[in-house]
Parts: sequence; C-alpha cells; structure tokens
Amino acid sequence: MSSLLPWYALLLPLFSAALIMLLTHRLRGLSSFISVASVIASFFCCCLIFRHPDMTAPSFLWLRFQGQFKVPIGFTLDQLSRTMLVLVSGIGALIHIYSLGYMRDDEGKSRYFASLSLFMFAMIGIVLANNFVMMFIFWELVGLCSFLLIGHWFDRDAAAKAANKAFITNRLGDFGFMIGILMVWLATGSVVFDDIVPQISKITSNPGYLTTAVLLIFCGAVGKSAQFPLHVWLPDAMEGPTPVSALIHAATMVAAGVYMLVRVGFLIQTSQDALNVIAWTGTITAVMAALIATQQDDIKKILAYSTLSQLGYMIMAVGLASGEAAMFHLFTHAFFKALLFLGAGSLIAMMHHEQNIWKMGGQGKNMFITFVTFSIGTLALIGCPPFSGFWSKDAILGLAFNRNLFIFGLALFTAFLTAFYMLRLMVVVFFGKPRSPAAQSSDEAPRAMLLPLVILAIFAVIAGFNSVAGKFLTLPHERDTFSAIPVVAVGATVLGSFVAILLYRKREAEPLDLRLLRRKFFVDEFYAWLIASTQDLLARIASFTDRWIIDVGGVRGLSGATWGLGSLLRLFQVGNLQVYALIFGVGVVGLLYFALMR
Amino acid sequence: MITLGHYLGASAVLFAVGFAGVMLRRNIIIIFMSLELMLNAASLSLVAFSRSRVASGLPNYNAQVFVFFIITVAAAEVAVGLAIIVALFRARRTTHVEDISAMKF
Amino acid sequence: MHLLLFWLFTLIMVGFGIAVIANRNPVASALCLVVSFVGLAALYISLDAFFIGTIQILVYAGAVMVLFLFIIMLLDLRAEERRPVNWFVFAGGGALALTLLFQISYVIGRTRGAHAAFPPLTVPTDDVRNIGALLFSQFNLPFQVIGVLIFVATIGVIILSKRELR
Amino acid sequence: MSAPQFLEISVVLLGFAIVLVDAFATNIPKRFLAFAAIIGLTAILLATFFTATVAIDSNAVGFWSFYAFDPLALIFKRIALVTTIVVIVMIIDYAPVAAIGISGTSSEAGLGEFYSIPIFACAGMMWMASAIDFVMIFVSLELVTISFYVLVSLTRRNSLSLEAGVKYLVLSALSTGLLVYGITWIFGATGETNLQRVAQSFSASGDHTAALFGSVLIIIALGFKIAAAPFQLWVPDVYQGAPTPVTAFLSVGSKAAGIVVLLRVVSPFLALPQTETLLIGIAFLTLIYGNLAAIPQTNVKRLLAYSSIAHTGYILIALVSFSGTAVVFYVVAYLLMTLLSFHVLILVEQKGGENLEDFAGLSQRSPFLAFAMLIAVASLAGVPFTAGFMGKFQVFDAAISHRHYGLAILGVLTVACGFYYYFKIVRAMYWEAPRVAQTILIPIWTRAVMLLMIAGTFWLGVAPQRVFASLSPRVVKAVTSVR
Amino acid sequence: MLLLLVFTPIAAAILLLLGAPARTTALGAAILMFLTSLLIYSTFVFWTPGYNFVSTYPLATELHLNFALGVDGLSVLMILLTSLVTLAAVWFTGDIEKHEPSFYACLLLISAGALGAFASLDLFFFYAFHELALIPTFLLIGIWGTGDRGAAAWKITIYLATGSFILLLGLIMLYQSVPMAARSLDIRTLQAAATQIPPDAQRNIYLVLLVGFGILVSLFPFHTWAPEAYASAPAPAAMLHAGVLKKFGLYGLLRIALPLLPEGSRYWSNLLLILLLGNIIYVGLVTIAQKRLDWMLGYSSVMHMGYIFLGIAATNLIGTTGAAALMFAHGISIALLFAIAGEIRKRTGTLDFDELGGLARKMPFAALVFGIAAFASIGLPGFANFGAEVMVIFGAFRHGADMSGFHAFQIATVLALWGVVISAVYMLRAYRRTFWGAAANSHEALVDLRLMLRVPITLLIASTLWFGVSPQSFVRLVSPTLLPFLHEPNR
Repeated sequence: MSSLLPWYALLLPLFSAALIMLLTHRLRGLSSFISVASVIASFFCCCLIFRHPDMTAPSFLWLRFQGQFKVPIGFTLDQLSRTMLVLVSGIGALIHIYSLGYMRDDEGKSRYFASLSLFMFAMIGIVLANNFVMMFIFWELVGLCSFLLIGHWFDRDAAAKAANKAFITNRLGDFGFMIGILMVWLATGSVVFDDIVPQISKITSNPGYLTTAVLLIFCGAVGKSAQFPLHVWLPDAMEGPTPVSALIHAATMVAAGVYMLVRVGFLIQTSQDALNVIAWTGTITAVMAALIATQQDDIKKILAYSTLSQLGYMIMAVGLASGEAAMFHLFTHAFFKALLFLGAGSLIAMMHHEQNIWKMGGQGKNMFITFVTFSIGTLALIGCPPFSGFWSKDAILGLAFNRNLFIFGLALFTAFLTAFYMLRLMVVVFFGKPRSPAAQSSDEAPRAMLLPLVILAIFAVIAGFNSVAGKFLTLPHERDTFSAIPVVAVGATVLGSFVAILLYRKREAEPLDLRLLRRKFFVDEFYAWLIASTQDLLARIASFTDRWIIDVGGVRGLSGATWGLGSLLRLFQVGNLQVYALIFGVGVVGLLYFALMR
Repeated sequence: MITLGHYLGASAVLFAVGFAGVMLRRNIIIIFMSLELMLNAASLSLVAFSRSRVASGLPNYNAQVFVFFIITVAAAEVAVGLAIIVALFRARRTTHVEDISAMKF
Repeated sequence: MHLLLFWLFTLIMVGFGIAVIANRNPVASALCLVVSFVGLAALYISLDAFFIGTIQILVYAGAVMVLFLFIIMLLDLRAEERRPVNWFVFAGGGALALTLLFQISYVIGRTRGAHAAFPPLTVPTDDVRNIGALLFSQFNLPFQVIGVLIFVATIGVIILSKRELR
Repeated sequence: MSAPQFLEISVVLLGFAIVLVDAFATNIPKRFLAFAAIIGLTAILLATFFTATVAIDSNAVGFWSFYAFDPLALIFKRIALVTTIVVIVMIIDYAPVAAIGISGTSSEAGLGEFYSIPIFACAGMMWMASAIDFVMIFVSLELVTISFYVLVSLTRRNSLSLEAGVKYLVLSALSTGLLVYGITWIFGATGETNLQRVAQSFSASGDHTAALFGSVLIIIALGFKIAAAPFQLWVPDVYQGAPTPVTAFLSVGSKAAGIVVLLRVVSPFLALPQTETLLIGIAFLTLIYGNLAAIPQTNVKRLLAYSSIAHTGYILIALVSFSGTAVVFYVVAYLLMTLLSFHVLILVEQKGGENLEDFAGLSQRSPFLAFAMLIAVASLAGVPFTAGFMGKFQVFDAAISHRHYGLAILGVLTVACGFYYYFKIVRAMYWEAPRVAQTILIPIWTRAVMLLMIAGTFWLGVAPQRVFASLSPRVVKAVTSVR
Repeated sequence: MLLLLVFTPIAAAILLLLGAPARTTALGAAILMFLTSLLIYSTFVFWTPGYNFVSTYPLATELHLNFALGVDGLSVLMILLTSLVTLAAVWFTGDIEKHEPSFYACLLLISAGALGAFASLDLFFFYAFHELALIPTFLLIGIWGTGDRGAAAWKITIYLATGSFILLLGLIMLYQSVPMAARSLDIRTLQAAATQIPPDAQRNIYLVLLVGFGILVSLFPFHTWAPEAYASAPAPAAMLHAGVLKKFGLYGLLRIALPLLPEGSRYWSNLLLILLLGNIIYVGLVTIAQKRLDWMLGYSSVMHMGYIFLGIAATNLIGTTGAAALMFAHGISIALLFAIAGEIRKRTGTLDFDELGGLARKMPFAALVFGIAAFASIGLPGFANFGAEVMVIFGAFRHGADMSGFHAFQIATVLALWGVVISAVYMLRAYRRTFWGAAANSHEALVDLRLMLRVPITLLIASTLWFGVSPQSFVRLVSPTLLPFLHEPNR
C-alpha cells in the first residue's frame, strides 16, 4: 500500500518550522500553537503508519549519476523504524506540550518552537532514511537543531560555547561516519541499505577493510550518542532549556546513534573485531559516566551523565551483537529519561532556574506530583522491578553475562552506581529541609507541564512488560535465559540505594570530595589542552607562516625585490653625458663581442 | 704594397680615436670634434671600399656619392649642434658635460 | 713611394686626430682637427677620389673648421681649467676604445680582399662628372632629401641662435 | 590615384608654405598656421587612401631602388601623418608654455617654426617608411634627427630643454657615426646599399664577419632611435627635458620611423643567425630595464619615457618572432595610447607640473581628462578591449609560435610590473585628493582629438580587422619571407 | 539574448557615467540581467551536448578571432550565479558617499566581465572579459575600500594581472599546440581538435594554465591576495569578486584544461592534490587563527576553493559536476556572508571579534541570514553546498580507488573531510563571537537590516535551498556538458 502518510509525518514539522520562521515569528502564541499542532498531527500520522505494516511511500531522487551513484530520498518502513517513529513523535509531542508551559514567557519562544519542530523533522528523517546519505543529511540537520536549541539563550556565553561544542564534536563523529559511508559505497557501489545487503559479500571478503569501515561508521554513533571519547558535549549541552535536554539529549537524538547502529546491524555484525570495540566503548562510557554522575551537583548534569551511562549500556548491547536488547533499552529509557528530565525541568522552573541540588531539598512536600512521577522515573532507571528499566537492563546484563563476563561485571558495577547517584539525587532534592529561599517558596508546576509527566510516568511503569513492549519491538530472547541475573542486578541496585541513603540522609553539603570524578576525569581539561597544543598551535603557526613567510617573505619580498632592482637600474641614469657615452660604448663593444667573437 | 687593409686599418684607428674622444672628453665642443673624426673615419673606409670595388675600370661611385651625403649631413649637423651649444653656453656659461646633469634618475 | 706617402698621411691624420682629443685647449684641438682632415684628404686623393678629397678640404677644412673656431672664439673658450680626472672613466673609456679597435681589426682580418692590392683603374677617372651624373640621376631622391635637411638645419640654426625671436 | 612620391613632396611643400607665410605675414595669429598645417596634413592623409601600393622590385635602379611603396610603407606613412597632426594639436595647447621657453619679443615668437619643423620631420619619417636603400635610410633618418635636434632644444630659455638637446645631440650623433660606419661595412662586404640586393648577397655562403659587423652597428644605431637597451639612456632625460609635444613626437614618430627601418633591415640581417640572438638579447635587456626602472618613478613624463623603453621591448619580441603584423599593430596601438597620455600630460602640466602629485584628484578637476588618461594607461598596461592588449596578445602569440618561451615569460612578468607603475597614475587620479582645486579647461579640438583616440583605442582593441586587412598578406610575407 | 545579457551592464555603466540616476539605473540593469538569465535558464535545452544560443561575429580572420557567445549547462549555471549575485550586490549598495554613479558602474562592469567570460565561446574574449573586471576591482577597493585599502588594491591588481597574463601565455600555448589546420581560438573547434595535442605539450600547458588559473582562484600558495583584498573591499565588491569573479579560474579549468588537456591533468594531479590540501588544511588552520570577521571570511573563501579543486582533480563525472555545483553554491553563500559582514561594518565600524558580540539581540534578522549563510558554507544539508560537497567527496574518493587500501585521492578526500570539521570550527567560532554572547556596550543603537534587503536575501537563500533540496538540478544541468570530455568508462 503506497501512501503519502510518511511524507506528511516528515514534512509537517518542517512546514510548521518554515511557517514560524517566515511569517509568524512575531506572534509567539500562534507560533507555539502551530508547532504543537503540527507535531501532534505528525504523531497521529506515525500512529497510522504503525498500524499498517505493509505501507510503502513514494521516493524522490535526490542525486543520481547513471550507474555510479544514486541517493534517493526514500523511506524504510520496517518494524524498527515504525516503532521508532511512534516513539520519537510521541515523546516529541509530549515535550512540545510541556514546552508550552516551560517556555511560556520566553522572548525567543517562536524561535524555540521553530527549532523544536525542525528537530522533529530531522529526527523523523533519520528514522525513515533508507540510505546512508539520506541518514547523514538528517543526521547533520539534527546536529544543527541541537546547536540552535542548546544555544537558545545565546546571550549566555556558556550556552553559546556549549552549542558550538556540541556541533563540532558531532562533526568530528560525522567525519568518521562519512568516510565509513564512502568506504561502503566504494565496495558495494551503493549507499541504499537494501542494495547493500545483496552486495555485502564484496565488503565482507576483505576483513580489514570491513572492520575499518564499520568502525568509521560507528564514529558517527560515538559522536551522536555521546560515547567516550566524544561524550564531552552532552553534559555541556544542558545549558539549553530543560525540555530540550529531555527531548534531544535524553530520549531521541542521542538514541539516533544507537538506532543507526541497529539499522545497519546487517553490516556491523559481520565484523567481530569491530563489535568488540563497540562493546568496550559502550562499557567504558557506562562506567565512566556513572562514576562522574555520583559527584555532580547540577541536577541536569547528573541526569546527563546518567544518560551517557545508559547510552553506554545500549552501545554495549549493540557491541554484544544484540540490536534487540539495545532497542529495548532505548525504548524504555526514552520514557523514563524524558520523564526524569521533565521532572527536573519542573523543579528548575519552579525554583527560578536553580539547578544545584544542594540549593533544593524538601521538594517532596512542595511538589507532590512531580515527586511521585520523578520517583517512578528513578525506580525505572535504577532497574527496580517491575518498572520498565528493570526488564531492559536485565536483558542487557543477561546478554553480557552470556558473552563476556568482564563486561558483565562492569555493567553490574554501573547498575550499582546508577542506584547510588539517583538515590543521592532523590534524597538531596526531595527530602530534608529546603536549603534556599527559592526552594522554600516553590509550588507545583502548571498543568501543561504535569500532563506529559503523568503520561510518561505511566509508560515508565508499563513499557517493560512483554505485552506492551512486544507490540513495538522484537524482544531479545536473553531476558528469559538465566534467572539468577535479575537477582544479582537487583542486589546491586539495592546495595547502591542503601549506600546512597545512608550517606546523604540529612546532609547539608556534599560529604565526599572525589576530585577526579567531580572534574569528570579531567577529560575536558585534557581536550582543551589537546586542542590548544595541536589545532590552535598549528593554526597560529600557519597564520604566522601565511602572514610573514608566504605573504611578506614571498609575495611582498618579490615585489620589494623588483622595486629594489628597478631602483638600482635607475642608478644608470646619472644624468652625466659622459657616463651615458661610456655605457653606450660598453653596449657597442659588448654587442659586437656577443655577435662576432662568440 | 698598399692594400685595402691598410686604409681600413687607418680608418679604424681614426674611428677608435674619435670613439675614445666621445667617451673621455668633457668639453662638448671637443666631443663634437671627436664625432666628426668618427664620421670621417667612416668616409675613409667607404672611399677605400669604393676604390677596391672596381667595375668596368671605374671605382664604385655610389660609395663616393654616399660620402658626399655624409659630408653634407655632417656639416648640417655641426651647424645645428654648434647652435645648440651656443644656446647652452648662453644659458649656463658652460660647455662642460658634468655641469649639465640636472635631469637624472 | 706610395707606401711612404700613405704612412705619412696616415700618421698626420691619426696623430693630429689623437691631438684633437688630447689637447686641453679647444682652439688647438680645432686646429689639429684641420690638419688631421688635410691628411685625410690626401688619403682620399691617394685613392683616386679627387672630388671627395677636394670637398673634404673645402667643406671641412674650410667651412666646418671655421665654424668651430668661430664658435670657440665667440664663446671665448679658454683652456679648460683642470678638473680632477675621473680615472675610472679614463681607464674604462680607453679600454673600450682599444677593444673596439681590436674588434675592427679582427673584422678587417676576416674581410675578403683586405690583403689584396687595389685593382687597377682602366678608364680615366672623371669623377666629378661621374658623381654629378649619379647625384642628379640615380641619387636624385636622396639628394632632394638632403636639400630639405639643409633647409631645416638652416631654420634650426636661426631659431636656436638668434637672440630674440620676433 | 596619385603617384606615391608626391605624398612626401606635398608635405615638404606644405612645410615651405607655412614657413613662408610665417615669415612674411607677420600679423596673423600663429594658431592659424597650425590649423592650416593640420588641414593640409589631413588632406595628405586622405590622399594616402587613394594611392596604390607598388611591389618592390629588387632590380630597379634610380628612384624605385631607394623608394618602396608597399603596404608597410603606406601604413607607416599614415602613422607619421597622424602623429604629426596630433602633435601639432598638442603644440597648439602647449603654446602658452612654449612661449615662456622660447626667447622672443612676442608671445608667439618662434611658434611658426614650432609648427613647421614637425612637418619636415614628418616628411623625413615618411621617407624613412619608404626607404629601401641604406643611403636613403641615412639621409631621411638624418632629416628626422636634425629636425629633432631643433625641436628638443626649441624652448631654450628652459635650461632643461637645452640640456636635453645637448644630450640628444651628442648621443644621436654618436649613433649616426656608428650607422655610417655600419653602412660602410655593409657596402664593403656586399658592394651594395640596396636592401634587396644586400639580402641576396647575405644569403650567399661564405664568411660574413664583415657584413655581421656592419649589421650589428646598424642595429645599434637603430636601437638607439627606438630606445632599446643598452642604448636607451638618453630617453628619460631627453623626454623629460624636451617640450612635451616634442616628447610625444619623439616617442611615437621617431620610434615608429626607427621601427619601420629596423623591420626593413632585419629581413636581410636575419639571414645571419647571430643577429637573431643579438636581438633577443636586446629585447631582454630592454624589457627588464624599461619596466623595472619605471617602477620607482614619480615624474609622469619620465615614467612615460621608461614606459616607452618598455614598449620597445615588446615590439622587439614581435620583431624577433618575425611577426610583421604584430609589430605594426603594436606600433599603431602604441601611437594611440602614447599620444593620448602625452596629450593629457600637456594639459595637466600647464596647471601644475608633470609629477605624480599633479595628477592627484584629476578625476575631480577634469573627469574627462582623467577618463582619457585612464583609457590610455589601461591600454599601455594591456587591459583587454584596448588596443594595447590586442597588441600584447599578438606579441605573445608571435613569441610562442616561434618558441621564444623565455621572452614570452619575461614579457608576461614585466607586464605585471607595468600594471604597477601605470596604475600608480590611476591611483593618483582617482583615489587621492587634488592639491589644487582648479579645473582644467579643454579646448574643443583637443577634446575631439582625444575622443577620436579613445574611440580608436577601443576599436582596435575589439575589432582589429581593419588594420590587419591593410597589412595582409603582403607585409607579413615581406617580413617573414626570410625564414 | 546572450548579447543582451552581456551588454546590459556595460550599457548601464556607460549611462551611469553619463549621468543617469545612479541607483535606479543600476538596479534596473541588475533586475533586467537577472530576468534575462532566468529566461536563459528556463529555455535552455537540457541533455543536448553542445551550446545553446550561439551567435558569432567574426572580428579578425588572421587571428581566428570571433566574438562568439553561447552557453552550455556549465555556463548557464555560472550566468545564473552572476546575475543573482550582481542583483544582490547592487541592492546591498547603499549610502555611497562619493562618486555614487561610478561605484555602480564599477560593480556592473565587474559583472559584465564575469558574464562575458562565462558566455564566451572564444578564448580571446573568455580571457579578455575576465581581465576587464580588473580595473573596476582596483578602483572599487582603492576608492571606496576600508582599512589599508591602497595596499590591498595594489596587491590584488598586480597579483591578478600577473596571474592572468600567465594564463594568457598558457592559452596562447594551447591554441598553438593544435595543428595549423585546426587552429582556432574558438573553444568548440579546439575541443574537437583536443585529441591532436601531443602529451608533453599537454603537460607543459596544463602547468602554465594551472598556475595562471590558480592565482586567479587563490590556489595555495598564491592565495594571500584574497583575504586582504576582501577585507578591504566594500561589501558589494567583495560579494561580486569572491562570489563570482573568482570562479572564473575554476570555470576555466573545467571548460578548457579538463577537456583539452586530459593527459596534463592526469600528470599533474598529485601536485594539484597537494596544493588543494594546502588550501583546505593549511588555509583552514589559518582561518581558525583569524581575529577579524572580514579576514576570516576571506580566508574561508580561499579554503573552500580547495574543495572545488578537489572535484576538478577527480576528473570524473561526479567530482566535476560537484565542482561546478560547489562553484555556484559557494558563490551564493559567500556573497551573503560578505553582505552581512559589510552591513555590520557599516553599523559598528569594526569587524574585530573582540569588539563585537551579542549582535543577535540587536540585529536578529542579520543574525539569521548570516547564520543561514554560515551553515550553508560549512556544508549543512539542505543547502546547495552540501549536495555539491557530497558530489565532490564521492567523486574524489572514487578516483583511482580499489579495495587494497587508500591511495592519494582517498587520503586527500579524508583530509578534505577533516577540513569540513575545521570549517565548522572557525565558522561557528566566528558566529558565536559576532552574534552571540553578551552584547558589547558600544553597540546600543544598532538597527537591523533594511526591510527592502529581504528581496535579494530571499532570492539568494531560495536559490541555494532549491539546489540544496534537489542537487539533481545541478546534475541535470551540468553533467551533459562535462560527460563528453571525461573519457570514463561507465561503471
């Protein structure tokens, strides 16, 4: 069944973004309304698409060189993408609604909603893409939107810098991604997923080439999904408005990397070497981010590192050759992490943009609904049965246990840390006494913000059940294999929770001071040093060379030399007739010699 | 035996003397005389060549006609040249080349 | 005998030529020039160019030299006061002249017929007539040009030397 | 149809008439003499269009063994006539300045001669254009030279003019001596003075040392006339000191006449292989000297002098590449742009001086003059759609087709230098503020002449076919037949 | 029609000098040119190899010189670019204090030079029209420029004059390298005779042409004129020069060097690779270190030339089409960037990053436009630059590739991709330091762009978006032109 529905789903948000930018950017209320309406409409389209598994859509030829290179703008509509569509547009719609409340009085509201809609467009594009180049196109557009949204409050230097950092770090990943695409194209002659599959032997027959290509493609995911070593942009990205953090940096955009890896799983899983690298990258990220999260004071930073850590799980799952487990975790994580961020957003908004958890406290009483929903999110995140996170994390742990015990150990340790830092957050924020005037006077958030919280909380509870998740996903079979794993995992969680509660109950300030963790393993400092000592140094050397050697030395030197030579030649012109006669004589004799005697 | 070479040699020496005079002397009038020497040296060669190219028992008179022209031109040149030198002397009270180098470079 | 005369006149010509450029006094130079030209005229005559020899005397020794002397007197030029000799110019100019002389002699050495005696003249040389005929027939055009040239020179001399033009 | 020899005779008669009227009708304004001269010369110029060319006959005796009337001669006669006409117009504009320089009782003293001597020089140049015998070359060249002796030092109250006159006199006489000596040796080697017969004799086998010696001396003498290095030293001083119209005349007329003679004599000379290398060497030196020494120059007149040397270099490139068409075209282009620039200079120097700062802000003082100078300078520098570019294009074309890559590369690099020093004038005119606010009045006839020259510059730069048609194919053959 | 197109600006320039009302005339001419070129674009017959709208006027038979105009896909694209940017440049001109008519006349003459060069079928006019634009450039920078305008004007003029005369040398060598019978200045005739050029001649000529064109396009290491000139030039001049005129050299390589000298381009491809990497990496680094917006833009335009060279060096259909497309795309984006930079300079009097900041608050529209152009220029999808760069990168990567490892072109492509990262670094840094962050105190009374400026801005952005969404339009237009000359097996 061919239908234009996917096109509508894709283009509606773009249309709204264009409309806002061109016409209604002065009317902030109307703009936000257009945006929300278009995203909800898009969500309904997605739901319809989801209900019709046999749907196809017309495609459009973006670029074609006869027999050499073809890039269509066409859609893949398999189960994976349909699930992802619903997820992305659904959460997107919720966050649009939430933003109505959160950004109510922002002066850049129109711009904000335009960017948000544009983001939806790009994200849906990634999900639908049926080839590498198209995916890359939307991949980059997503990067642009995240740049715009992070830099929404561009007056703040930190926001401006964070926006740049996000974009450039992503570009670094895309650098590898593009080379990977080129290599695949070179080997198979196509960038369209469906055309690559039959040609896959052409690339798998050359293992070194294959591994390189796969790892380069993985680079894209490393950038977008903020894996070590390109994870640095995500925590900084929290400078953006909180709904943005929820939407982009928790539920959807960062998941794009995982989605992409699953989408090209047919390729990735042919290279065991690459898979190992991927798995370890995920593991390292998971552990490292969790460790850092334990020492952060900014509520959004904690959640950001938590996101990193969870993304690490997903990548780990991909690396352990189970796209299903990765997608499952992605699915559940989207709900509870969005929930957590939105909850944090409520807290922040109600406390006049205070983000330091040590300035909060006692919010369980002031903001009860937020407290409840936030707690559900936390429980889901730390993997407390029967919340959704339990099921998906369990699947990954089981997977790791089957494939690599060392990774399993680290994953378990991460689970422990997750419980630790989340409970730390809960205890400090919601219990005890308010530790600032803003915390004392806080009140429950408006309805537009609470509605998404409630909906998301419901999903955070139920999304892990077979009956719900099974409708959307092919569930990983690992979850049923070994029954001791859940017990061990829950044990780790409980242990982490208790440690955190004991440690942070009734504290007024941070009792631990682990500088290494607080300063995020000094990665930012290292990068700053690295950039300063390589790129900036080279840039300065190049600039110096250009200005003084090529320009002054080469160009001006030559022209100066010409000038000088000219001035020297002029010296013949001394004005004295005798000298002229003499030079004339030299000329005569010289030319005669030249002509006769040589 | 006197050959063409003798005359040419004599002419060459005279020419070189004139040439040297132009380059070495600083009095414009004497430079001018040296130029006359050069012209006359050329005429001498010409006449010698004319004498050596005998056709039907006569020297080649074309060359002698040319010499006639040379002498005429030289005379006219001397007249104009001396007029200029006079004018210069009136203006600057000098005939010395080193004194007339207002324009240079 | 011929040879002797040739060397004599050559020496006169070259010797006084050198005297022209060596003399410090313009008047002496001019007189030396006359003598040199007389020697030259004799050489012309020795080459059977009587007409040329004659007008050499008439034009050069007669007209041109008078002009020179007249101007020198008019300007009341005396012997140059001694100026410091520019030895670089002196050496350079001398060397150049010598080099030129060497080059010319090299060319003379390689000239066909330079070492042969002059062919004899079999017809009586009536050169005034022959030259005159050539001038007015074949060389008519250059002759006319020379006429214009002299006219221009006349105007030029007037305009350049008259004290006040009207 | 008129017989060709009457062209020069008419010019000479015109000159006589002007001189006589000047001498006896003392109370008419001298300007009318100039107008009469212009009208007369224009009539003669028109007459050239009704004169049939005559092929050169190498066996001719008498008149036709001295005089050629081939297309080459015809076009150079026209060049001489046009140059003279424009120069006389310049002299009209220059008259107020000249009156200061000429020592006379009235403000118009000497102007009659100033108008008439160029006419005789013009006749000399026309004869040079036709001269195919060394005797004829010598006498016509001397006619031109002597006219220039007079013209250069004409404004004799101005001591620079006299200084220029003396320098020109001595060095030119030196080159005359060399010319005569060279002709002597050519005669000695061949027994001939007619170019065609000399050429036949040169192409015979044997030792050509004597002929080569003569050729080198003649090339040196002509090189002096066309301002080729290393015999160019007189150029800047004489150009600067001479009255500006005379400078223009010298730099166009005298040079063009020298070039046509050079074109005619190199045909036989190039039978000797050393001559070509010699000319290439001269071209190298000339290009380098002219262009480089011009760079630091701030006196516009001197700058144009150096530029004149530089252009000789380009013409020599065309010459050694045996491209008569390129040479002639370049000369025509050079005529237009040089006369135009000197004409502007004349008007500017009356209201200030001839230095670069006197050109400052010319675009405000007289937009028309600035524009004319812009066109002239663009053409001199070689900007497309001007005659100068078309000329350079053909020069490089010729050079490359004869594999003179070295010359071509040097030519290209020096063109870039040229952009520098020519655009200095543009900069002064357009960027800088004027030192004096005084506007410059342009007489109507001057404006007309300038407009004609500007139009010509563009016309030749876009549609050069007319010039080629008047040359081809015989000239090209005549010049290239040697190879 | 082409004649009309080429002579409209010339006629308008003459009218301006004769005293026609300045802005009206110039704008009218620009609009007329734009409409004409749109008409040419829309009536152009695709998929026919060969030239449309050919008209020939013989000028000099001895020189084989004709004034011949005609367009193929490549020229149509460039003509469209020229008229678009001209319109924008004229529109963006405002408040010229001195000699207003001359300013417009100079702009139009530059435009005429570019149009003439792109539409000429004759080597002579191809060359001459381009060089014609040199004087107006000199005057524009010298009279109306800012900063050290004198030095900059000198440098660009002398440098470009040298380059173009070297080019002239190469063109003459080229035209003389074909046998006498086929000798012609007509590009069509030469293309037909291309196979008769001996290989060693091809190598020499290609090198000369590469240096000549390279200087004009600011190929490393002949690039130092560009940033200085663009920094000093008034914005419309910089727009026209960087956006359009500079493309002449690349156009020449595609039009002349590539079809006529395949052996030459093969022989020198490694040299070209090194030089173009100099453009991308080295100049990219230099760009990062810039401290002024105008210098940064100047260097960035130099850097992006490297990608176009890369496409040309690839000598396959994908790469060369990409190069042509990128010429267009870069022209649009850099014109917009210079336009906005010029407006900023007009208002703040400085382009030093340290003195700017927070302009987005005062000039939101300018910030938006600059942002769009900046992202377009660093190759964000949706803009023409991206599609073009994709083609360039894919084409270059494919050149001489096999599965055994990376060869010169693959390594170059990878480094060029690294250049994409570099360009993001400097462009975003510049954007942040200009428009974001805290506003500098001295910029209290800034006003945003005039409303009327939306017309040219919209035109430019719309065109780059159109080609960005459908880069196949480039392929459709350009590849039939290039295909016959590429001698490549259809894989």
